Formats: sequence, C-alpha cells, structure tokens
Amino acid sequence: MNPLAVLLTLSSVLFALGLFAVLTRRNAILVLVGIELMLNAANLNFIGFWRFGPPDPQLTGPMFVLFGIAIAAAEAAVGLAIILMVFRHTRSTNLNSSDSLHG
Amino acid sequence: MTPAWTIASAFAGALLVLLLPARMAAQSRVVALVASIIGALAAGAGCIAKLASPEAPAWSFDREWIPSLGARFHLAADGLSLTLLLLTGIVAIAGVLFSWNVDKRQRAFFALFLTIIGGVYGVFLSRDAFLLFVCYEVVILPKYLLIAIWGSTNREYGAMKLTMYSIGASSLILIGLAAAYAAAGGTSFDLAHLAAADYSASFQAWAFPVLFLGFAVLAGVWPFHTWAPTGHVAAPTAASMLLAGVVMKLGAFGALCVAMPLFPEGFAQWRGVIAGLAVIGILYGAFTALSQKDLKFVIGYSSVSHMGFILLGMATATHWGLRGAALQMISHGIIAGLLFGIAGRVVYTRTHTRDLDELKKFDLWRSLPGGAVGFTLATAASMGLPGFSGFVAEISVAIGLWESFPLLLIPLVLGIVITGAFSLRALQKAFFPVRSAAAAKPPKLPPLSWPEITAIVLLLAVSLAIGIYPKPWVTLIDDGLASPLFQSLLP
Amino acid sequence: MLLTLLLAPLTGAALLAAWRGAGERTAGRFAAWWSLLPILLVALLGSRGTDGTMADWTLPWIPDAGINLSFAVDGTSWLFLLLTSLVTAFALAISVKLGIGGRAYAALILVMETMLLGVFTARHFIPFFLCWEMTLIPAYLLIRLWGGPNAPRAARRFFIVTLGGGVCMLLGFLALQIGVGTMDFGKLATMASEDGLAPTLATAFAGTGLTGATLLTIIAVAVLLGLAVKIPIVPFHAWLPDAYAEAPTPVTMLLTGLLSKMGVYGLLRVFLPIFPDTFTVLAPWLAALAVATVLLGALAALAQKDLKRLLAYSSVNHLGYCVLAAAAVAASSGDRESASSAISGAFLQAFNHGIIASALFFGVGLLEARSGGLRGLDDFGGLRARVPVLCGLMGLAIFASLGLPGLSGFIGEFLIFNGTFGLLPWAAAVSVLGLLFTAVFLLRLIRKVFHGPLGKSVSGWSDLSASERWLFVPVIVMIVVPGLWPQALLHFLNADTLRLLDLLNP
Amino acid sequence: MADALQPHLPALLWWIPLLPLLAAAAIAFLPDARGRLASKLALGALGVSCILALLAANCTLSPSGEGAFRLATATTWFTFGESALKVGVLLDPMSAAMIAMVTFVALWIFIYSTAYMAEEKRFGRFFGFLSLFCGAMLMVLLANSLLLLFIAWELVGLASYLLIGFYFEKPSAAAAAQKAFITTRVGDMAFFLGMIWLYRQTGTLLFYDGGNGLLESGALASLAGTTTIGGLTVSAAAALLLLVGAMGKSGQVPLHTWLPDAMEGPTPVSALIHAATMVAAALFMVARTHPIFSNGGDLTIPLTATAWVGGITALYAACVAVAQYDFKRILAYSTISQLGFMMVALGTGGVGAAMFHLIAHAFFKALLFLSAGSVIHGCHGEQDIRNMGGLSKPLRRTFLAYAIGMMALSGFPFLFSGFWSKEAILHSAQIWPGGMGPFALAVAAALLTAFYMTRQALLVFFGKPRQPGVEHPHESPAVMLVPLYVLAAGAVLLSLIATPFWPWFEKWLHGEVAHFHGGALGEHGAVGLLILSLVLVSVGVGLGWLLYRRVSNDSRARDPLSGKLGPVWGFLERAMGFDALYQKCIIGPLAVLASLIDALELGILVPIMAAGESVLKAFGRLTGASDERGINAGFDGACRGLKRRAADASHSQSGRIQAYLRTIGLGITALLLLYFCL
Amino acid sequence: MIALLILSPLILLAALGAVWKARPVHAALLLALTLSLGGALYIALGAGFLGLVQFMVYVGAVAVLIVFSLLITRPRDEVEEIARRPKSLLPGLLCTLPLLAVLLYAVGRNVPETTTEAVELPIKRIGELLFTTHAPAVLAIAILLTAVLLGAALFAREPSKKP
Repeated sequence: MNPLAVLLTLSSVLFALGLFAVLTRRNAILVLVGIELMLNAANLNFIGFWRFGPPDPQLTGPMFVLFGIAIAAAEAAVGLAIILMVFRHTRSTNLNSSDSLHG
Repeated sequence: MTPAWTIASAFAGALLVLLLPARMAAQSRVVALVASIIGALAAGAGCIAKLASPEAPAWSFDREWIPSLGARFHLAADGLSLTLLLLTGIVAIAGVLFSWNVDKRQRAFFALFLTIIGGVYGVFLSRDAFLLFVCYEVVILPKYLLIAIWGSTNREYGAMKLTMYSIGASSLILIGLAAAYAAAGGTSFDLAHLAAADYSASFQAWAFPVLFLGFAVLAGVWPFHTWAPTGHVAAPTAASMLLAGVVMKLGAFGALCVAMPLFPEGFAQWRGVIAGLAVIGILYGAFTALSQKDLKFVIGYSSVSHMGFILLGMATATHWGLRGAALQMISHGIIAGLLFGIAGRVVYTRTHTRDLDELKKFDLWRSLPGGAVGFTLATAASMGLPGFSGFVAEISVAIGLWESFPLLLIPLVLGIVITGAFSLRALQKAFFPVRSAAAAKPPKLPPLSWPEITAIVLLLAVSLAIGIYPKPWVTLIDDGLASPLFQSLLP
Repeated sequence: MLLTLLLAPLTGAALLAAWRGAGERTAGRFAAWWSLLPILLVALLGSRGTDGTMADWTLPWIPDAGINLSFAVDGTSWLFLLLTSLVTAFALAISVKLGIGGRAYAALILVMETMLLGVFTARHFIPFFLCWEMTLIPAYLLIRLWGGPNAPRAARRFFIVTLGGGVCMLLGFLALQIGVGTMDFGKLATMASEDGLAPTLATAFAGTGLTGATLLTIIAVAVLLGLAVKIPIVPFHAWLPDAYAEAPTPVTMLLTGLLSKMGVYGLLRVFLPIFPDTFTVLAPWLAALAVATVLLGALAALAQKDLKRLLAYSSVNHLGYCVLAAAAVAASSGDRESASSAISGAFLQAFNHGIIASALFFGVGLLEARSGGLRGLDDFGGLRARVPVLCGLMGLAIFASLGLPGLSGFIGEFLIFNGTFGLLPWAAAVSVLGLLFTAVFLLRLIRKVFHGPLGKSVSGWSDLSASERWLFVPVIVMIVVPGLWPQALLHFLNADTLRLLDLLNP
Repeated sequence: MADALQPHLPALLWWIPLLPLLAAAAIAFLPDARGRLASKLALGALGVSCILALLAANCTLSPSGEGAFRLATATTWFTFGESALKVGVLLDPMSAAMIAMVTFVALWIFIYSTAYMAEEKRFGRFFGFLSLFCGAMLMVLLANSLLLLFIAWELVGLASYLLIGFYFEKPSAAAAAQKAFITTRVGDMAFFLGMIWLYRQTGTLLFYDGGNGLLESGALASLAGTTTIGGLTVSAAAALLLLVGAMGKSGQVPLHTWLPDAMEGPTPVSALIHAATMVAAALFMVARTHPIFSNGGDLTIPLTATAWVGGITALYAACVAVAQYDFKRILAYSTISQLGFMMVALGTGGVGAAMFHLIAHAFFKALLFLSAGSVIHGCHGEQDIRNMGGLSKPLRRTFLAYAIGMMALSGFPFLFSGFWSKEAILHSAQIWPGGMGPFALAVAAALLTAFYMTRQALLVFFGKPRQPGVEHPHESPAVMLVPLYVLAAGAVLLSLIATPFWPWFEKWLHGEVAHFHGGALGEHGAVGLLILSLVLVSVGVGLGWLLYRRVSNDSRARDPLSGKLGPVWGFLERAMGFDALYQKCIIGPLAVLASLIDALELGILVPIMAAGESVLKAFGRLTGASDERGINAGFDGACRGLKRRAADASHSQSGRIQAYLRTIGLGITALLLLYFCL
Repeated sequence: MIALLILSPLILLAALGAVWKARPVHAALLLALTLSLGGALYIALGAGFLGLVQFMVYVGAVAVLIVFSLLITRPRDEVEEIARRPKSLLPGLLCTLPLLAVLLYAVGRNVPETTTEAVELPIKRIGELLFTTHAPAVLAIAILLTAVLLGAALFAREPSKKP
C-alpha cells in the first residue's frame, strides 16, 4: 500500500474531525482547538507531498508548513485574545451567548 | 473666486472637520463657519460680477466624467443659480451660527452639515442631469443622519419618514431622467441637450408628471407634504433650517429647471393640475398650521403653504409667475430659516418646550424680548407683509396668476388672510401671552447670544433688503429665466 | 428732504431699540421730544410753497415693470403729513403723561409714524401699500400689548379684517398692473381721465370674456373693499369699536386720528382719480352706505355707555361725511364748484376730525387716569365743579366735534354739505340728521359727565397740571384757528383740488 | 359828526360785536377768583360797543333821498377750489335800531347782574358767557352774510346753552340747557339746509353785494325762477327752511318747549334771552331775509306759514300762560305769545311793526324779568305766585317798575309802547289780504295777555302775604333798581316814535322822513282798531280783576279759574302736554332705535366675525386631522407592514457563528458534489 | 513506513478525543498530544526540523495558551454534553461526513507515484531560502507576529477603569 495514500487519508480524517469540532463545540476555545486540527491536517499534506512527491530543490512544502505554523500561532493568539474580550463582556465563552448579529 | 469655490469650500470644510483631532472638536464650528462664509462670499462675488457685467458669459466648468454614459462634469452659474447659491450660503452661515453650541459630536455634525451644503451647491450649479442627480442624492443620507442623531421629538420616525419620501422621490426622478436620456438618444445627460430633444407628446404626457412629482415631493407638494412638518420638527435647528431653507428648494429648483424645460408639452398638459395642487397646498398648509400645538409644527406647515406659492408661480407659466416662484424660493429660504432658527434654537434651548400653551408660562415678550422682536419681524415677513421679501414674491405670483388663472385669486386671498391668522396665533400664544395667563413674574432666561443675534440680524437684513430693493435680485433671476431652457415654457 | 422726513421717526425708533439702558419714562420722553423733529421738517416743507410737488424721492423697485418706490409731497399730502406729525407727537407726549409704554411702545409708535408719512406721500401703489400694511404690525402690537382686557381679540380682529381688505386692494391693483401695465397713481389717473382704463383692460383680459367695464368694476370694488375697511364704511366697521375701546388711549388717538385717515386719503386721492367712471356708477350705493354710516354711527353712539366706544362711534359718524363727499364728487358731472367744495370739505373734515378726535380721546384718557380706569358714561358727574379746566377744554373739543361754527369742525361739514347738496341733495338732507344726533349724544355726554351733582368717583380730583395744560395749547390752536381762518388749511388744498377736478372731468 | 364817521364805519362796525367777544375770550382765561375784574371787562366792552352802536345808528338817521341808508361790506373769508366765500357787515336802519337796543338793554342787564349774581362762585364766568352772548347777538345783527349770521346764530345758541346751564349742578338746569340747544339745533339744521340751498342756487350768501347779493334782484329772480319738489319755488322752500330755523330759536309752536325750561338759568339770563338776544335773533333773521319770504308777492307760502305759525303761537302761549303758577314761567309764555305776535306781523308784511314790537317788547320784557328777579331776590328765591301776595307795600319800588312793564305788556292805552306796537301789528294783520285767521288769533291772544298779566299782578302784589317766607321781603339795592327805572322809562318813551300820528320808526326803516299828521286815525279803519284794542285791554283787565280781586289768604287755595275750566285747566297747566308728546313720540322711539342699532352691532356684526373665526379654526382642525389620520396614517401603515415582513425574513439570521458556518459547510459540500458529479 | 503505520492510529485516537472530550481541559490536553504526535510523525518522515518547530510552537505555545485561557475563562459548568445536543450534532455530522467522504474518495481515486528513497530535510538550505527567496514573506510574518503580539496584549489586557 502507498504511504502517501495513508498520509492523505490521515490528514483527511483529521480535517474532518477538526471541522466537526468547529461545528459542534460550544466553547469558543474548543472551536479554536478544532481549527488547530484542521491546520495540522493541511500541514501534514504538505509534508507528505514533499516527502513522497518528486524531488524539489525549492522545498516549497516545508516552507509552507513553516509559515503555516507561524500563522497558526498568530491566529491562535489573536483568537484567544478576542475570546477573552468577549468573555469579559458576557462572562461566558459560549458562542450562543453572543449572537448580537441576530437580524 | 469662481462659483466653484462654493462646492469646494463646503466639501473641503467637511473633510477638514473630520480630520480635526478630538481635543479640537470644539473648533469644528469655526471651520464650518469659515467654510460657509467662503461659500457665501463666492456666491456673492458671482452675483456682483453678474450684476456688474450682465452681458459677460456665464461661468461654466465642463469636463469629461463618465464617457460611457455621456455624463459630463458640467457646472454653470447663471443668475438664477447664483442667487440660489447665495441663499444657500447665507442660510448655511446662519445655520452654523444657530448651532454654535452643539455639544454632541460636533465634528460629525458639522461634517454632515457641510456635506449637505456641498450637495446643494452641486445641484444648483450642475448642468448635467446625471451630476445633478448625484449631488441630489448626496444630500439625502447626511440629512437622515443629522436628524436621527441630533434630532429632538421622535427623531427616528421623522428621519426615516423623510428619507423614505426622499428616496421614493429620487426613484421617480431617476425613472424620469432615464426615460428622457433614453428618448433623447442615450448619448448625453447634458440638460441643454435633453431639453433640446423633441419628445413625443404621449411620452411627455407620462414622463413629465413622473419627473415633476419626483422633484415636487421634495418641494412639499400636497398631498406629499407630510414629511416636511415631521422632518422639520424632528430635525435639529440647523438641519431644519437647511431642510426648509434649502433642501425643499432643491425640489423646486429641479421642478423648475429640469422637469419643466425637459417636457414643456407635458407641463402644458399638467399645469392646471399643478396649479390646483399648489392652491390646495397653500390653503391646506395654512389651515393646518392654524390648528397646531407645536411652534415648529406651525412653521413646518407654514412652509408647506409657502412652497405652494412656488409651485403656483411655476404653474402660471408666465414670466411674472416664474420670477415669483424663484423669488419665493429665496424669500422662503431666508424666512423659514429665520423662523426655525428662533423657534428651535433661541426659544427651545431656553425653555425646553415648543408647546404653544407651555410657552405661555414663560411670557417670552418680557423674558426674552430679543427673541420676541426677531420672531415678530420674521412672522411679519412670512405673512407676506410688504417691505419684506415675501411680499415681492407673492405679488409677482399673483400678477402671474392674474394672467393665467384669475379665478384662483379668490382662494389665494383666503390663503393670505389665513396665513396672517395662524402667524398671529402662533405669535400671540408663544410670545405675547395674555397678562393673566402669563406668570406673574417672568422667569429669568439667558439673553440672546451674539451668534444668535448675528444670525437673526443677517437673515432679517437679507429679507428686508429683498423687500425694499428687489431690483438686483429680480435682475439676476431674469437673467436665469432668459436662458434658452425656459423659452419653450413662456408664451 | 422728503427722505429725511420719512426716515426721521424710524431713526428715532432705531435709537430707542439700540438704547438698552433707557427706562420707561426716559424712553417715552425721548420719543416725545424726538417726534418734534418730524413736525419741524414738515413745517420746513410747508415753507416751500403749495403749488405742485414740494419734494419727492424715488427708488427703482422692479424697474422693468415700471414699479418704483416713489414718494412726493403736494399741498394735500402736506396737510396729512402735518396731521400725522402733530397727532403722533401729541400721542407720545400723552403716553408719558399717562405713564404708558416704554422703549418698545415708543419705538412702535415712531415706526407707525414713518409708515403713515409714507402712505400720505406715496405716488405709486407699491410704496403706498407697503406703508399701508406696515402700519398693521405696530398698531396690532400696540393694541395687543398695552390694551385692555379684551385687547387680544380686538387686536386680532382688527388685524385680520384690515389685512383681508388690504389683500383685496392689492389684488385689484395687480390686475391693473397686468391689464394697464402700471400701478403708478399719476399714470393711471391720466389714463383714466383720457380714455378710461376699460378698453385696455378688456383687451388684456380678453380671455375672461368680460367687458372692460365689468372688469373695471370688479377691480374697483376690490380696491374699495380695502379702503372701506380702513375708513370704515358700514358694514365694515365691525372691528372698530372694540379696537378703539381696548387700545390704550394714545393708540386710540393714532387709530382714529391717523389710521382711519389713510382710508379717506386713499378714497379721495387714489380711488377717485383712478376709477372715476366706475365710481360714478357706484356713487349712489356708496352715498347710501355713507348715509348709513353717518346715521348708524350717530345712533349707535347714542346707545353707548362706555365713553371710548361712544367716541369710536362718533368717529365712524364723522368719517361718514367724508365718504359722502367722495360719493358726491363722483356723482358730480362737471359741477366744478360743488365738487371742489365737497373735496375740500372732505379733506378739511379728515384733518380736523383727526385733531378733534384725538383731543377727545386724550380727555377720556385723563379721566381714566384720574378715576383709575373708569370710563363709563354714568361713572362720573359734576366734573365741571371739580376740574373746570379739563371740562372746558374737552367742551371745546366736543363743540368743535358737533360742528359749532367758529371751531374747526364746522368748515369741513359746511363745505361737505355745500358740495353734497348740489349733487346728492337727498343724501345731504338725510345726513343732516346725523349732525343733529351728533349734538344729541355729545351733549348727553356733557350732561352726564360734566354736569349734574358731583359723582362719587370724582371726589379728590386735581385739575389739569400745568404740563397737561401746555399739551392742550396746540390742540386749542389747531381747533380754533382753522375755524376762524380756514384759509390757513384750504390754502394748501386748492391747487390740488383743481388738479383733481381737471382729471375727473377734463 | 356822522360824516366824519362815515369812512371808518366798516371797521367800527366790526368792533361792535368783536369787543364783547374779545372780552369773553379774555375772561375765559381769567381764574374764577378775578370775578370782579371779569365783570368790569364785560361791562367795559359792552359799554364801548354800546357807544359805537349808538354812533353807528346815528349815521343811519339822516334820511338820504334815495331809499334807506345801507352800508354793506364784503371781504373774502376763504376760498375753496376756484370759488371764494365772502363775509361782511351790514348796517341799515333795521340793524342799527337793533344793535342800539341790544347794547342798551344788555348793558343795563349787565349792571343789574353785578348785584344779582354778587354771591355767585363763578361770577366771572357768568360775565364771560354774557359777553359771548351779546357779542354773538350783535354779530347776528350786523352780519351781511347768511353764513356769518348762521355762525353767530350758533354762537348765540352756545352761549344760551352755557347760561341756561349755569347752575349745572342742578340736573334740571343741565337738562334744560341740553333741551334748549338740541331743540334749537333742530331748527338750525333746517336753517343750515336752507342756507346751503340758497348758496347752491345763487352762488352767494351775501345779503347785499352791489346787485349780486342774495336779497337783490338778480338772486331773487333766480330763486323765484326755479321750482323744486312740490312745485315750490326754491325761494319758498328755502324760506320755509329758514322759517323752521327761526321757529326753533324764537320758540314758536311746536319748537317752543325749551323756552319755559330756559327759566332754569339765572334771572338776568332769562331777561337777556327773552328780551334782547336769543329770541330776537330769530325774529331779526326773518326780518332780514324777508325779501326771500316775500319773494313773489305778499301771499307767498312762507309768509302765510309765518303768519299762521305766529298766530297759533300767540294764542297758544297766552292760553298756557293763564294757567301757570311760576312767576317767571308766566312771563316766559307771555314772551312766546309776544313772539307769536311779531311773527304774525312779519307774515303779514308788517316788518316795521314787528321790529318795533320787538324793540318795545325787549324793553318791557327785560323790565318785567328784572323786576321779577328783584321780587324773587327779595323773597329769598320764592317763585310760586301762589305763595306770594301783598308785596306791593314792602317792595314798592320794584312794584312800580313792574307795573309799568305789566301795563306795557298788556297794552294799556296811549302812553305805553306796547300798546302802539300791538296796535300796529293788529293793523297789519287786519289789512292782510290772506284772510282774517291770524288777526283773530292775535286779537284773542291780546285779550288773554291783558288777563293773565292782571292775574299775575294781583296774585303777587295785592292781597296779603300767603307764606311766612315772604312775610318780610327786603327791597333790592339801588344797583338793581336803577336798571328797572331806566328800562321802564324806555318802555314808556318808545311809544313816542311809532304812533300812527308820527310813524318815525317805520319811516326810518324805509329811509323816509316822518311828518306828523293827525289824520292818521282816519285812514282805513284805524279808529276801529284803536277802539278794539282799548276794548280788549279793558275786558282782559276787567276779567282778571273780577276773578282775582279777592284772592284768599291761604296758599293752597285753588285757582278760581281751575274750577270753571275743569280738565281744560290741567291741560293748560301741562302746557297742552307738548313735552309728554315729544317724550313719547320722538325721544322714546329714538332711544329705542339707538339701542336697537347697538343690539344689531353686538348681536349680528360681532357674531359674524366670531363665526368667521371659528369656521377658520374648525377648518384648521379638519385639515390637521386629515393629515394625521389620512396621509400620515397611510404612510406609517405601509412602513409598518414592510417592517413586519422584514422581521419575518430576518429570523434566519440566528447570529450563531456555527449556524453560519454550517450553512457554509453544506454549501461547500454541495458545490463539491456538484463538481464531482458533473 | 512502519512509523507512519504506528503513529497514524494514535494521532487519530488523540484527535478524536480532543474533539469528543466533554471537559475542555482534557480536550486541550489531548489536542497537545495530537500535535506532539504529529511532530513525531514529521520527524519520522525525515523533516526533523519541522517536527521540532511543531513541537515547540504548538505544544509549547499554542496548546499552553489554550489551556491557560481555558483556566481563565472557566464557565460555571465545565462539562459540555455533546450528546445532549443532537440538534447541533446532526448538522455537524451532516456537514462533516460528506466532506470526509469526498476527501477520501479523492484520495482513493488517484494517488500519484511515490518516490520511496529516503530524503533528509537540509536545514542549511532552508536557512538560505528563508533569507533569499522568501525574505519578504519572512519580513511580513515577522511584522504580522509583532502585530499579533501587540494586538493580543492590547485585547487581553484588563480594561482600564475609565469607561
């Protein structure tokens, strides 16, 4: 069997799980968790295609992963900060409690 | 100093105000004042130049704008637009002065204020239907915000209503203009070009009312007038001054300089109806004003009645009539501005009521003599007593009426008399209460502040100037009416 | 010169308005003294000879329509200028005496004076109407603010009714502007005397399908309406008694002494020359109305219990004679002597009534001041024993008012009747009853107020103070001198009278 | 001397009326305190003008060959339009005689008043008014213009008003004054109209103007020429109007009611009014304008009217006088009756007789009033003759004067002027071609005159005092008595100049020389007339003597006649109920009419205005409502509907992030599926 | 290959836990575990450097951050009963499963040829590339991170007392 296939499958499942978390979790932080999973899945793919794909002197995949991680970190930081803000307002991190966009 | 300065000064002023740092917010009024003064000066300079050399070609500014549509950035100033510009400038100055002590979000307030002014200038100057429409729309949103944020009595309602009407009207205008544009070959929005094109009578028969109504709604034609009183009442002083003083004139101006020249035959077909509506409006507004409790409502309905004169003057389709209409635009602009200024700022900020029966208690005649005097003179002007601008306008309209619809003079007499009646009623109740009704000892009220005095004097002076010596104004207006646009209208 | 005269009172008003510190009395005194200035100017004008125009001033208004603010003074105008300046000064002085008013009050009166001067000198309808209407606001405020308990209603009605009349007049003249192309009194008069306005009107309003005469009649009636309300002619006098009674006494003097004269002046100087033919048609009706005015005024006065109302009605009655004279002139077909007699009489009557009526109202004002606001016919009695001088002076005015020969009232009435009798004998004969009734109610006044046993309210009254006597001196002069030497006034009228007659029947 | 005066005469004539007028004006400015000075002023002025008047009269005496002396001036008073109005003075024997009489009689009345009014508070005023009165009267007499005459005439009215109302604290006096002024004004208005009519017709109001005057041929011709309503000539119509004016002033029936009431004034005033000034003015006016009356024959309508009015008045007043109790009132009615006589004379063409009687009457009536005043003065203000009696002894001097006057009035033969004047009047009435009516009336009146004067004399001066109040009357001071005797003398002496034997007065008026001729009696039944009047007097006096010879001593005794006449007496006592009649028929209705009109004003005109106002207000409320409920409601409704729809639509926007995400997710999958399936 | 086959199920299990655990803290910890396992997988695949980075950044920074914020924002009831809410569970699945299906189908449909010889990630080369080719990106990231740092600090700091 093909290791790349295994890897891709793994990442797909991870992504699905992340998405599931994002859609179902009520706690904003845990939604963030889901997002992290999805990002990881993406990174996994990059690594996979670099490792098993045709040789690439420019190392595009790893570079992407590198930047991706950095962005992810930033995103996590900002996200959490926002969540804290919201929490300060609504004393809760429950997403449903903040639906001021309701029409 | 070309008339272009008017627009430029207004928008530049608005921008400048927005850029002011928070701690200098108080200075925004100064900026606004300077801007509007520049505008007024520019307009005045234009007028004087025109008077000095009547034969000199009118100032105009014509640039490529939206080639694909054939819309050009075409501004031009004939006598008529110049006078209206001057009016706008003066009202703007007065407006700034009357809102001298706005304390809430000054920067935003004056920015919006100046934006409206700029838009108005644009409308009065633009010779391109598209540009005109754009400027026209520029006015509406700031108006909404001004009322909704700084307004007083159920302001959301008033603002929303005003906007609804305006937008409805604009849509009509849009349809009308588009129709004209298409029918004229879809090559150019230039007013002269549109007016020159010959439309089929059947086409004009429906296009004219659409376009005219679109403008007339903003001019407060009966029965589409109710936005005016509510809007005036809801609006903050400066805004209601602008509304009554200038914005309503936009409608009249559009009706006069766009709708009628474009579709002369349609106009000829419909002018009877217009005259009828106008007279109804005059009587209706006067009567309704007679039964109002709120001082601002009285003024609001009085301006409905006065705008009726403008429409009536147009409907006569005589030189006198059109002249009268134009004069009435200016005159009413000044007077309504004055009335609203006093009622809304001078009186309301001191007494915190505009209810005629409440005001009795303050015995303003003794507690606020300056205001009483000012308002009395303003009332005199607004009931068309000779010596004030209103009189010139009204007799011109009446003369025109003699030429075209003599029978309408009978309701007109009634209208004028009732105008006298309700003006007196408001005056009596608000400022000269019966001794018994008045408080034994009139409450101490702060005297008029200098900005207020300046504004009142300014407006009164202009009104008197027109009333006593209308020659220059008439000359300017006639210059405007002499333009080819109107030749198809006048017999 | 004329401009100076017109602006003089206005300046005074402006000064008063600007002079924040002025106390009530100070302001009053200032105005009173200031009001001598117009008298001076008028006198100067009078020294310029009486034939033709003594002075004029013009400001283009809407030139292309030939509308100008043009003013000019001729003998007749001069007479009314004199009246205006005198009565105004008198009223102001008296306001000080009675302690009425303050800055605003005095300023308003001065403004009104300017407007009146304007009315009496205007040579074009627009300035005429301008001043005509601008008297309303001051008058209204003066009644409204310083008047009696019912002042608001009275003032309101006065304002609305007169405004309505004014508007009618305005529309009438606007029609002339369209039909004939001018509102200039002189031009219109010449046109009217040359070939009548009717033909031109007919062509101008061909659309209406009415004949020129009909149009002219409609217009004339509209104009007449405005004048009738002001004079007032029965039945347009309904506003008058209340207004006169409620107004503060000095203002009543102005109302009866000057504002009503605007109507008479307009009727004779404006209406008559411009609508001669129509007026001739209307003359019988107008004469009937005039007789009604005379009789009704007198009879109603007979029934009044309130002195001011009584005098108000007597004013109605007296001005009725002027209207009668006008009607007579209109009816005159070339009888120059009767016509000139009637015209001169009407003007004299107007002038003298102005003086006499204000003197009478002043007397009533003094009574009010002394009795603390009483002015009922039965509130007094036996005053002659307590305040002989006041009674003597009022008596003088009363007898002048009932047309006692040797006093000013007589000459006017003599000339009016002399003129009218030649033209409308029956009207004259019936109106003589008016003279009789006038005597009846005025003597009744004397009997009830001055004679009889001393009334309760009268005790402890002081007679006229020196200053009050001095105030009366000019009045006495103006009552006695014209009575003995009418030429003093007629001298100013004759030239104009003849000019008017030439216009009427060329 | 007369010639020396001639050139200055016009100016001089002006001064005659002006002096008293100026005196009056001056007195008007004097404080009450200076009453003495005022009286001196008045007296001085009147004295001077009296002298002037006599001088002027003197100028007219010398009979020039051609007609009577006449000096008429004319100066322009004022001009209106092109026409000028002229006034001037006129001196001819008639006015000369009158001014002489007036100034003379008035002078003595003045003198009398200084004593009579001595304790008056408004002493000075009184003399001011008197001067005004005389000045105006003199102006009436000297006027050469109907207008000037009218002006003076009205001033006379004013003065009489002021004098009658001199005791204005008394309501009765105030009322009397008002009544006098208004009643006379009724006549004056007629006069006014007549004057204007004449002016319009002839274009002049001057009496004599070198041929263009009103009373001269040209004008008269034009007056007679044109006829007007009822076929009357203008002169007739105008003359009738003038007559009404004269009736008003001279208290002819039916405009006489004010004259008795005029007694409310101080006695000297009554004397003046009745003798010299007021009433005389009326007669003089008629005499002056007689050419217009007689324009077109001796039987013109106005003349006839005059004659009949005079006759009726004479009889009426005489009858009423019989039944009066008030001393002065009786005299007042006698005046009326005498004026009637004069009117008869004027109507029947006896201008001379009328003037003579006027002058004579002036003297003895003044005399009677002054003596009456003296009596009243003596009896402490008692005026009711029933309460007097027996005064002849205590008041002998007064009684003498009174007796002369009384006899002159009742026409005692031969040495009293009254006799001759009445004689002349009856004569002219008798020979009048217009019928015997006026004559008969006059005769009856003459008889009654003698009767009621006798009655008065008997009741007042004979018998015994009937009231304690009049027990000890005091005689008046010399200042009051001297005038009495002067006037008495006049009353007697005047008879010399107008007897049929030597009709100097008559001739003088016509500018002829009078010769004595005794045969005068022989002419056309003069003798019969003489006898008749003798009979009249004696019968009248005799009757009176019979009835009132022994008046009982108690004051409440009923008048002997009242019993005999029954109800008629009461009727007469109420002066035939004229006052009541007027009250019922004129004053009452007038008041009703006035209040009716007032009600009309307040009940119709004012409500109309009010209604107009409320209608306007109602309209205002209507339109206001239609705005609120109609237009606005529609607009708001539409907006509300829109909003509701929008709200429904907006429910999908839950505002839940995950809900949004879910939809996004579904969307994506759907797209992907789509992508792969296609 | 073996390492891959061993790690994959572990990662899946850990991730499943992270998604499914009711207690947030557990979830967070499991997330950390997942990530660290992922790092291990990188190493196994020869990208040791990335593995280290992953380990440091995620496990060291992000996971800790998450745990801290969980501790700060501790809600009244920490336990979230996912089972209690089929309402949101169902749409969640509805969204997820089709996606998973599509992905797997895509994977299964065509897997490219794979080179199986082992390669080592040249760190030196990465350095070169970072500061030559990707220099702008690096700078951008640097700025971004700074901004984030500031922003996060700004957001997260206690609001000052004045309103």
